[in-house]
Amino acid sequence: MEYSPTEIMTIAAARKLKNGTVCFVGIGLPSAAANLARITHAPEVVLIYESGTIGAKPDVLPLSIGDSELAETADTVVSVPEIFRYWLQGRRVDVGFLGAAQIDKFGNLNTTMIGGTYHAPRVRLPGAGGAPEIAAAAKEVAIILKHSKRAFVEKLDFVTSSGYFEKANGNRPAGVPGRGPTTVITDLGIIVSDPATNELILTKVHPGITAEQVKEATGWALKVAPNLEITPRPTARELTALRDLHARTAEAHGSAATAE
Amino acid sequence: MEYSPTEIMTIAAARKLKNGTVCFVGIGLPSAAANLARITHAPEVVLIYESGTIGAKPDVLPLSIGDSELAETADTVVSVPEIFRYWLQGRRVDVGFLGAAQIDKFGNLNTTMIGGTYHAPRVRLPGAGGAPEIAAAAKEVAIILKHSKRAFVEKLDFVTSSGYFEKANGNRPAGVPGRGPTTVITDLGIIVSDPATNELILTKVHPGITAEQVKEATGWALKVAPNLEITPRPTARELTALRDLHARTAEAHGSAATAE
Amino acid sequence: MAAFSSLREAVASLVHDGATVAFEGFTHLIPFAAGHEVIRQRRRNLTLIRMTPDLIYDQMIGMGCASRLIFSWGGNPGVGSLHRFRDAIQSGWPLPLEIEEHSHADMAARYQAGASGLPFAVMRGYVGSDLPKYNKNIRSIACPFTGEVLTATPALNPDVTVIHAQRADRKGNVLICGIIGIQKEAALAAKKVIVTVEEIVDALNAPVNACVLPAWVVSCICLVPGGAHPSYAHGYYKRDNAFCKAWDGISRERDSFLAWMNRHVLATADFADYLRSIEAGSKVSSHA
Amino acid sequence: MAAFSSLREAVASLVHDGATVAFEGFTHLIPFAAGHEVIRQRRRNLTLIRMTPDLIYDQMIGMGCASRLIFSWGGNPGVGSLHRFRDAIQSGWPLPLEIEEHSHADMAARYQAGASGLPFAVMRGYVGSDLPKYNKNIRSIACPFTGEVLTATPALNPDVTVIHAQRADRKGNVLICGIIGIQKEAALAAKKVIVTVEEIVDALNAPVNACVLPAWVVSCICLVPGGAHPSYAHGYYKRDNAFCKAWDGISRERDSFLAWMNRHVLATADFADYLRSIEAGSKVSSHA
Repeated sequence: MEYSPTEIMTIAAARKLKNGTVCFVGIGLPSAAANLARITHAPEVVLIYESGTIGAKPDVLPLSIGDSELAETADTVVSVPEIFRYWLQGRRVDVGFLGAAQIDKFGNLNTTMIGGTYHAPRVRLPGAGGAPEIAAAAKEVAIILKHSKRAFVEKLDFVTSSGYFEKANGNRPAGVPGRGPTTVITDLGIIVSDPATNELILTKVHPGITAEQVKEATGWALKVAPNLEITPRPTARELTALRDLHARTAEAHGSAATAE
Repeated sequence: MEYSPTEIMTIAAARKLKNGTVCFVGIGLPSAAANLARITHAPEVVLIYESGTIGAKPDVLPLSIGDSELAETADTVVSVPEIFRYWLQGRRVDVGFLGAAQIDKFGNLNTTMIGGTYHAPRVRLPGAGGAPEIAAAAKEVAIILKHSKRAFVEKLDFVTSSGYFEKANGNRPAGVPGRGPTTVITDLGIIVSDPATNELILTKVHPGITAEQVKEATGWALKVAPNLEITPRPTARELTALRDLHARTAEAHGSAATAE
Repeated sequence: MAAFSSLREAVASLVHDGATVAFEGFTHLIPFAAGHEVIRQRRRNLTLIRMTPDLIYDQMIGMGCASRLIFSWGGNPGVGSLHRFRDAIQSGWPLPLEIEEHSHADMAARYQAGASGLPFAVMRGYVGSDLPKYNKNIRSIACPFTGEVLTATPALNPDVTVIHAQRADRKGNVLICGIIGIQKEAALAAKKVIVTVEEIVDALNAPVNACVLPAWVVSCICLVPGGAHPSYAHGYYKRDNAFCKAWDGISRERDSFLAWMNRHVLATADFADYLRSIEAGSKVSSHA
Repeated sequence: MAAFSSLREAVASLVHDGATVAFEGFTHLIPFAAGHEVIRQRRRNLTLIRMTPDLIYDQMIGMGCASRLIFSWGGNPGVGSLHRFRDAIQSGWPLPLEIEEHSHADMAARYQAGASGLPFAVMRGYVGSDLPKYNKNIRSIACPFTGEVLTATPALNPDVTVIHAQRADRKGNVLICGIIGIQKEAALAAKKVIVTVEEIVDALNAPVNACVLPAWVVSCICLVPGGAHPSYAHGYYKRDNAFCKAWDGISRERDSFLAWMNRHVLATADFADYLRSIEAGSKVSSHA
């Protein structure tokens, strides 16, 4: 079956989640990938949304982090302070699934502002949300982001949530129990942090994509793993499940805006 | 109607609670008094027990602070950390109703140990429970305690929860928002803290009791207010309500132990 | 003890110019009706607090009610930018907007501290983030036992917290259910509390451990069916996703925004009138 | 992920000599069955944590399981003293018992810190009390904003927390309702969690905001109907007040205590056998 770049990105991200993994899910692409994992190979993946829903099993993708489908299908719904304190800060999350506007080669993320100054930005973005603490407390972080030079930058305009802090020593600072951003899944390939240098390195390209194309779409001098692999093609089962999910979602929300 | 010393003590304590007062209730005599207030003159008194029951309206007195009658009749039941943090420490309690094993003339209370040393006490008591923070955070504290020289002492064996800290300056320390122990209700009379000196002073005797008798039963040189009053006699309504409450309680708990 | 009043009276008596006001509801039960009433009464110079200043604050900011915003995520969930929020920060329109920016975990902890009578909250936060560089309210504190350094931020104690809930009983006890967000903490942290509700019932029938605000911690209860629109009320009506998407176009330009606000908020008498004006009445009719 | 096992296996595999173990349940859902099993397996040198060490710890202390106790109130609720607790502290029988003593508010805050991944808790506590003189784990901390001095105490993180709950579903999700006490925090603060339940059901049918422990935070679930006796299980059976009063006499003397424990705990095979031995079966039969 044919597939779009967004589809293989979502499917590659879904594969990152194993059955039983506890995943703290951001809205948008992370939510699509996490739910795709749940309805395909990982039926017992535990999805936590920052709205307080634990074990959500939505039949359609939520438009917001707090849709009623999440509450109605969750194992339990707790308060927002509880979700951040007992569940995230309490180190119960295996994988934090995040998006961002900008990323650098150490996995630092910007969702705050672009251009100008902090107090007079050219483009004001939504801000931190749960990201700084998800990035620090989840056992590891996976980032889902479309490849472009605007997004993959040499230097962030603002560090909203931290990756490896530009320290190439394999250690994260005290107070940061998790392993940090281990994997970035894009519409072109998969970039993984090198344990020796903490720098993000291209380890997989999607079928038909070359390393050169990925380097071209990256704002820093992207390193390529010597044993570069090719992402397995999306299976018919994966694609059908993803398209059905988007179709159900579009029908429920009265538009095709999330289907892309 | 005739009445016992414990009955007038409980009734005098109940009268301390006004309709709508939010009362944090200790078990035993405080609970009997608070519920008597609720079923007589103060139907809208709000009873909070440290087990997390807010607005409990038990038909029989609880044997413990966490009886099912409390949960079943409460407006809501919250967790123990929430009751102490959001409700008590959050300064939502008008009156803390406490008992104790020992009290001194500044309203300091001992529920920890008597005799010997802390590590090898002659009599080990249950300990602090909620008392230190109730004594500090409630807007005022009322103490219900039978009069005896063993209980009303010159010097406590241990200060479990504090009254006026032996400081006779009318001010309580920083971090102690409440007014402290304003009233001690006993089986002989009512002792009230003097705003000028913080010392507990006998202001009322129960009918038939003399100031001399109260002083005799007090382990310090109890001061007597110049305008000593006499507690109004328990009314037939109060006594009937209290006795019915104890009768219902005895029947429910299978003994008369709490009726006294 | 809770008083029952119209929303107009509640806002008039409790929300004053210059006040610090939290409108909470984490992607659910957002108190839109109360936000509109504040706009109608032309409140000015408010410090607005909200974890997720979505459409409700886009409207209040664009109408010039706020001079300061304390927040952690400002967007139109699932849709994109908040154009009025951006215009205020990027261009100072209609007024300059001072911002104090935190993370969600921090804002939640700050409300908890406020509800708990504590002056500050402790959390593991912001490691490696630039946010503390621009926010003097993000400080550090050392553990007295381990020496570990953590983040401290000051308690939030709004003058008024405004929330929307499913229902109240006739005594004024309030039940919130579904995604309960930060509402209990925001209410208990505030000096005054306004609650708009879908309905007032004889008996709450709340499960024993449900999220209930007793009547005696609530200042005013206002019956406003549909009062969360275009947000949703679990058990009553769904989110109006079409409206949230349409807002992106309505709010993109100042003129179209002002025209919409004039027609649907300033020119309507109350929230029922607003719902009629946007023909959303059928979307928020109760299931009951 | 929760494993289903017998209580005997759960205690044998998770509660080791020398471990720090919390048995929680605040005057409700007290895990007596698990306490008895620890006594039957003759565990030694435990550090026991519990806000209210009532009859369950009186039994464990009197049987020599504990060398240390962290607590805030040790009594027989509504009845009086705990004679075995007192004998251990006053006379070191059967073993010296080291105590670390806090207040309820503090213990609750310490469990919360433990559940929250924080090294310490902050509270307004102990002003004027002698307790900090005898407890090096009660320290002070200054607010970085106001300078106000508050109390700090270290997080509680037991090796094992043991609780009793109304029910679990077949996946291992646990519902606790009624007086929920400190159970969620104690469970989330611990490295391992044992839950005994009244029944295992196909569907929990928990209200949306109920107190639920997901299966994946629970180590072992053990079906033990009546497992809270003589405490109660909201919706299942009432407290056995007559037993709590009788305990005062049983436990007053060492000999009568040992005789009772030998006959009803050591000589019984499990909790069902214990319930038969004290003829309490009818008191804890489920309402269902």
